[in-house]
Amino acid sequence: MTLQIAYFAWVRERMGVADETVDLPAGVTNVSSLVAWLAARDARGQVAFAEPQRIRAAIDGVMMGLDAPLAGAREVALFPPVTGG
Amino acid sequence: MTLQIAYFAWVRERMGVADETVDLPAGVTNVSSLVAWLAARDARGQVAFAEPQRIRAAIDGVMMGLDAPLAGAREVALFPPVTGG
Amino acid sequence: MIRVAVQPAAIDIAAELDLHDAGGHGASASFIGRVRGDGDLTELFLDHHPAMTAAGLADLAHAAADRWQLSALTLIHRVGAMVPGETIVFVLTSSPHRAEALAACEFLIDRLKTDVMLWKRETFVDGRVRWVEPREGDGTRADRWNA
Amino acid sequence: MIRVAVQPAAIDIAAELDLHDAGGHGASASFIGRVRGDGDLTELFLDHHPAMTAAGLADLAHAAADRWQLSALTLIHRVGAMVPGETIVFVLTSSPHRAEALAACEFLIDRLKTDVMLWKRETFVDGRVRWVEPREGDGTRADRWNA
Repeated sequence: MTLQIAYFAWVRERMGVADETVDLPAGVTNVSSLVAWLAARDARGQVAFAEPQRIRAAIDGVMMGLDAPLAGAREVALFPPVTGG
Repeated sequence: MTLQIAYFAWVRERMGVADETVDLPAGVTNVSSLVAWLAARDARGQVAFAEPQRIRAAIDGVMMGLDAPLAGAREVALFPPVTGG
Repeated sequence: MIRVAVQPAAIDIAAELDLHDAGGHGASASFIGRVRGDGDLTELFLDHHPAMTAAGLADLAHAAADRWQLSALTLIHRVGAMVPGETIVFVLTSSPHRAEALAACEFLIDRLKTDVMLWKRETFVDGRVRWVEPREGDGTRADRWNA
Repeated sequence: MIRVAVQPAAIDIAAELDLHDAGGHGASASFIGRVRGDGDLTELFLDHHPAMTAAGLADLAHAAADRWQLSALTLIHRVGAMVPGETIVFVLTSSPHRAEALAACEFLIDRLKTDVMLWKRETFVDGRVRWVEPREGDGTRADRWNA
């Protein structure tokens, strides 16, 4: 399964890219396992996702919990808690 | 004792004057008895002070209850509940 | 910086914002009350006491400044005759912290309705004239701040 | 009338007031959030999501319009780089009733801090750069509106 991933704020800075397209390995079925896979994939991912509890996600434009399934997703956004206003 | 009285809003309209100076008769010692005296004095006073519970007062620029004494007062303002803002 | 005014002249919101905003404060909350044209109202007249109305507004402003951390406060009330759409009252509070600015603004508008010597008289298109009665809710809202 | 914008351009408060105020509504409440120059801050940068940030603001605006009786609502958030004193966010709500305007304004600014995809990055005069962390109190204030 192919997935677009977009990064924001310090997650983007630590990943060094704003977005990428990945081929998801089997077993990466929800946001949590995606974050764990990215953290394990390389040094940038290890730094960006060292604290998964500080990561928030949106799937195809809708904010979702970390247990949200990826089946059918086109784009996942990964980012820190928001600080607007 | 001589007292300045100022009227506001519909109290002024019903009294037909904005202010007056009166010689207080003996027995008129607080705001309540002043209001009762004005109501008994003439037809205008009767209309203006028909409902004493709807009257508020200030003595020398400070809002006071109807039981406030008049001793030492220079000016009493009589008016309906306020409706600013 | 506290600015309080009672004026028969129209309230110029943009000018008041400019006067107020010299410091670049973190948060500003404001309230604008205008004459509503409900029920064919043609004129709203605000009666006031020349000295006590201004003193009452100043007291309220200082009470707000004592209670919240404010860097600036503007409180302008118009008096005299005005027409629908015109601004009756303008409250503007600034603070480094948004909660303080918002609370002070709400306190000022709530207490204005019960503590300051101002009386509204409405004139309608058919010639009827009526002094506005205070609403029950005004006292309730104002009392919230006594806690 | 709901007006929502996410823009890199400076927010022109006077122009927004003019755009908003066509109807002569009874009460307007507003909130202005500005960049504070505390601790030698030289730049505030607001990161955002091109589509989701605007959608998030629009969702909030419609939630407010569903919940309170509003005649107009303006919600403008700036993004990109700005300097101390510049306006980050402007909220303006109008209603025939002051309590509705005030509550909607406070709801919008509280929920903006927790529900919309925006991230603040601070740069200081000594070159330090830091992403702002959400404050405990933000979640608490935003949650008040869930009741």
